[in-house]
Amino acid sequence: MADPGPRGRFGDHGGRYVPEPLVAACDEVAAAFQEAWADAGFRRSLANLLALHVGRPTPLTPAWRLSAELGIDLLLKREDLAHTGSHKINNVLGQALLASRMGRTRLIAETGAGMHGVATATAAALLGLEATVFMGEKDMERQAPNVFRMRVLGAEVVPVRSGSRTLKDATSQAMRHWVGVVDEAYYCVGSVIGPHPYPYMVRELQRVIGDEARGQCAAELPAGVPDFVVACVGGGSNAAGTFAGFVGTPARLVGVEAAGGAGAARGREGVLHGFRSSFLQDGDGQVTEAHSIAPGLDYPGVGPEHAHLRDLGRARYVTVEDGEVVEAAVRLARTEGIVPALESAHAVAWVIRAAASGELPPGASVLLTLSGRGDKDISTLMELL
Amino acid sequence: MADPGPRGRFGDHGGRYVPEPLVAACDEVAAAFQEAWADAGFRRSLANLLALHVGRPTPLTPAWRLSAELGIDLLLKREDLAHTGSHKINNVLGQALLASRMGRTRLIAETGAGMHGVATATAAALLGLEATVFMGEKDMERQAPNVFRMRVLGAEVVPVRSGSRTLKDATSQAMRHWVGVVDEAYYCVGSVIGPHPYPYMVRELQRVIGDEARGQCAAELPAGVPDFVVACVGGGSNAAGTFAGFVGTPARLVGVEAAGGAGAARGREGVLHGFRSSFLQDGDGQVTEAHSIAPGLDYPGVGPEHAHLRDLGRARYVTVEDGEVVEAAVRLARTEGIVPALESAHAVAWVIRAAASGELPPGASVLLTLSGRGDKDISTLMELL
Amino acid sequence: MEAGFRAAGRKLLMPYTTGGLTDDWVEYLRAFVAAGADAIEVGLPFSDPTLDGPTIQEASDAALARGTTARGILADVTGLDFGVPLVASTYYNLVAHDGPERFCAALRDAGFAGLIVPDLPLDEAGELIAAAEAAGIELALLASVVTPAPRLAQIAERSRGFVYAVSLMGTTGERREVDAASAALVERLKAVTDRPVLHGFGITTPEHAARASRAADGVIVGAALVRRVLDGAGPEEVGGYLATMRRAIDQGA
Amino acid sequence: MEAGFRAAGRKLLMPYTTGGLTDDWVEYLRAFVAAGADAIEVGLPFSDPTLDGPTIQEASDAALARGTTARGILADVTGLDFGVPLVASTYYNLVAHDGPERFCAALRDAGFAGLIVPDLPLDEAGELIAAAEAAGIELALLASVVTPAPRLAQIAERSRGFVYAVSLMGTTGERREVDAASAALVERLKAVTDRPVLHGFGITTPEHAARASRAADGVIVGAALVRRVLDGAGPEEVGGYLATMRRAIDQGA
Ligand SMILES: Cc1ncc(COP(=O)(O)O)c(C=O)c1O
Ligand SMILES: Cc1ncc(COP(=O)(O)O)c(C=O)c1O
Repeated sequence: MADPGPRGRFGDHGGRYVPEPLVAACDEVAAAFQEAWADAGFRRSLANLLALHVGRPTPLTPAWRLSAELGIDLLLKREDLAHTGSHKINNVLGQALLASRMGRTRLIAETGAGMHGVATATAAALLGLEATVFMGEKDMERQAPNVFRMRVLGAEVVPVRSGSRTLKDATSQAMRHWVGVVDEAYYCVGSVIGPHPYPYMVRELQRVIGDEARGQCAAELPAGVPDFVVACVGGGSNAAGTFAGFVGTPARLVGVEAAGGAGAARGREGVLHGFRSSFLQDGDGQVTEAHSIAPGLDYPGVGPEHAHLRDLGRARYVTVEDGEVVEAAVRLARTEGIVPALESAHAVAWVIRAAASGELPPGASVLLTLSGRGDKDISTLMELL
Repeated sequence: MADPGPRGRFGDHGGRYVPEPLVAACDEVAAAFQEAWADAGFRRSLANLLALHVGRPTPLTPAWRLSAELGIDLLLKREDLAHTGSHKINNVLGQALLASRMGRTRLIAETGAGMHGVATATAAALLGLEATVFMGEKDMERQAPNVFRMRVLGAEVVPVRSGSRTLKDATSQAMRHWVGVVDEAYYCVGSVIGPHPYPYMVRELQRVIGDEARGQCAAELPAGVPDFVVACVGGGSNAAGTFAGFVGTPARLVGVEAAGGAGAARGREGVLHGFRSSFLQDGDGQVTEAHSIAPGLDYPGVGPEHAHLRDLGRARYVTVEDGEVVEAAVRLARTEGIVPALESAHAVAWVIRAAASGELPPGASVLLTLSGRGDKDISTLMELL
Repeated sequence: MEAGFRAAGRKLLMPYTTGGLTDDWVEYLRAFVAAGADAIEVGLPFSDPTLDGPTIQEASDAALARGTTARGILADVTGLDFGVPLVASTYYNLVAHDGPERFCAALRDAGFAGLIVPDLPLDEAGELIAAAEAAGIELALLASVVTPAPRLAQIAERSRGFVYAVSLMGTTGERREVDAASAALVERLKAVTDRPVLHGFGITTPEHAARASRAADGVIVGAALVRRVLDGAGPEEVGGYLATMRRAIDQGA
Repeated sequence: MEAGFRAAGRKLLMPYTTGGLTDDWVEYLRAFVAAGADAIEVGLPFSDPTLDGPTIQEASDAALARGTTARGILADVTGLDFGVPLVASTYYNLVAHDGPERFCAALRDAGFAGLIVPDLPLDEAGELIAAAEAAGIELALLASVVTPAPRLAQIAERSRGFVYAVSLMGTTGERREVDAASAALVERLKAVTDRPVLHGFGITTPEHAARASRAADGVIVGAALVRRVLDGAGPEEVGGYLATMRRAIDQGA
């Protein structure tokens, strides 16, 4: 997965479609990141935080019982064990360090499931920054515990009442807010979306998942590389970080989207939130609302690099339905003692289906990134059980 | 910390005060554990699970900002990052492996905060066992998310309506239940309490905390060993596991109890739940109800080895009040980005107080075991903020 | 007590009630005697009765909620003569609270003959065995269906008054049937001791009592009586029920 | 349009409304003309108006909820002559949806003279600039108070019709005051271009309009008008308010 160049292009996708008042801010972030990422000291600080604070490396757990049931060899990359409970912290700590380096005193973030918001609140606390998190009102209801967590951590959570009252609108609102405070605040985007350099930067900050997993697979698997690499895709950051470790191998890459939020699998070319990519739209070019039981996948688009990998045929993007996802979450809980985030359960659901259909041949080795833990989704699960 | 011998005695404490129908079962557990613990294969299986499934070793996180505020050098042993969110899983995986080895098909457990119950449900799922968890009705209300988690994991959660409807009564009920099902079920005790061999076995299974921390301190601290080692004490398993790594060093050991559940600091000699130790009692020898904002510390007694360490003067047991605990939890969240379990926040509260009073001299190095994460306590915290 | 049991010439019936459960709890003891009890077990309620089922738990809680104390129960019976021995039963914490010597002396002074401590297995009982002996209190030990042979012999050997055969794997309380394993336990005990063996736990109906006392030297009846007390039955009514058990035992034996 | 602006001989006033906001939305355009507008900005509502504040968000949502489409708006004005140029404004997704060529051709066919796309910065604008030029649509680019000097010159250079000076760091919407930085921006622009510079964002009162159009060649007024439409004011009332702005500008300038 390559450097998208100064204009942030992944093939036709990406770019920087922001109002003029934000161009300078994006330029500044891009320059600062480029400099930081080339600075061994910065990388060392980040690696240190990831090891000492987040608990990296996260383990690669063989899913023994589920593997036996499915007739495959399933390995779970355990981002659910990362501090705050999802992969989001990998990205956020990097951006928060960058924000500090840039002299910013406040982080702005949008959040859907609340995991990015919690991670942002956490990083802000740790580095002595303020945090303002925009969250759709509907998501605030669905993920109330995460709202509380952010507040306990000292962050301000701003309810977004416009549109679908979910992640899409929270993102719009965060961008609007950023315009007014660019001097003091840093916009900490939560996935591989947004204007350049965000999709690139967030993928680079998440590639720790794939790089670790690559090494762990080399030690664990006879072939050294899994046959399939699977991750759920909302904006696509955990998938991008995972894929980054395997794009140069023969592993087949599969991104699993929510059927109701399948930007890559069912979207059309469009521009939103600062980038060109694949979005769910109606016949008039209005972006439609996504619908998923997993708030973190409730986004109508997909990161530009995923649209590009799809176009290239290097990765496939598939969809699963809410019902399968709930079943998969419970099945993983009851076979492996791991309650996954509903987002992550999308990847599990596809693996279960593909093993049953033979799409995953018997004995296939599958690396699945378990992007987060299901604590936040417990009440949703219980309502449905 | 020594082997308590075949009668399970830590000085005057410990022993095995169980009804005759349970004696054989306890003997069997003791023999099986002795044999397993001497078996390198068993230890390897457990170490493997702890590494691959739980994410051990857990990091030792320097609490930079709080240390600076307090003028000490505070290091956090991050059991909150262990799978399921607390140290309880270390013990449970060991006992669940033992139960499998003994041919048992079901785990019984008592739980207060729900963390031990969740860990038990998790281990049961992972090893293909059933799980029945007894939980006080009051605790089920206070820790509803953990009740849901256990159920999603496939465990049966049995509400206990007797007495104080908290951990003490859940423990009594689990023992009663065990009598009827000793042949098929294994009683998975959640702390260093209960009849021999449980206090010894659970300490051995939790010493991984102290052993890891010892090595990490050796690498991290100029003196190699911290001046103080601090942990919260309910039954005392995270403290016992931590202390086990440092009892042979000059480090001062401090166990922090809830003011309303201070078995070690304020108890009197007594016998309950199969062991002799220090319990809260009234003038007639009735065991009184503990009261703590942290359900996991809401227990009127303390593990026998702690009573012994107290008698020897090797460890000190101190108490903190609910109000300090909540403040400490929020302070840790806002300085380090870590929302601790309210149980663990007891240890933090004492460190804050002792640093202010000079009991912890300026510059003192302090190892604090952060036994669990605060997700389960978020609604309690929010009500109080 | 043991000598009296051996000389009784009939199967033994030992009813139980929780001390201090009602204001008139002593009247129940009198009714038990009138119904043909050979001894009476008096529970000293404890906050955490870990070997008791819901009925006796409820009784313990109710008694404690009324302000009952062990001291008070002893005072209530001090100087009374029921014509049959009284056996105290409680959990070890109450014994440890006073210390075994003081505890046993107080029992003796109140007129108790025996003691049962269900959470005190043989291995931990040394101190209390000595103290009871010194005070002239007969400490009955418990044997269970899973107790292995050599240990069973030791229990019978060190028990005083009788051996308490815990007839089932479970807590006190009413049951539908008498556990089949219980007869085997009684037989195993009888094979190693000539001390009286009383069958306890789960005796709910006169039929149970009759059946259990075929092999054993008698039965202990607890929850079936306490349930009635909790439901509001007076001494006469509860005594009446116990009398039906007495008759069934005497006929069935 | 640019030629007309240069020849106007007075400070320019460009009112905005959201197309399809009401059944009679075209009447508002007529009222704007009557009140002295020099051009009219017509918003093609988009689902995610990321540079708009609450007022224009609400108008966009309301228009879309009524079933308004870009196509419909164009149809509504096709063949009408307002006597002043119409400038479409929308987000880039609607342009990309049709493709720049088709989109610009459709605008032209409906009688539009100009276009504003707030989320299309200079760097991404190449394709649309070419398409607009080919269709004869004047694409006005936005400049902001934080745009550095060389880039400001490029924007002015490649803009057509006028340069849209985004006067404040924030979204569209009513404000208490005219941002001080805006005058500096206009001056910087005037120093590098002779293209008309219109001051947009935050013009809420006639005083604002007068003040802003001292330095600039005119003002764009949006939320202050749309707020009134949303509150139920008819074309005449809203036109009346715009007329007070016209007067203030003409007097104050
Ligand atoms: C646990 C978890 N997984 C996945 C996602 C989706 O994000 P992404 O596609 O960027 O990995 C989220 C977003 O909130 C999440 O919380
Ligand atoms: C997070 C946490 N810490 C501490 C405890 C107390 O247990 P122990 O004293 O055995 O460590 C509990 C018990 O539930 C707990 O959940």
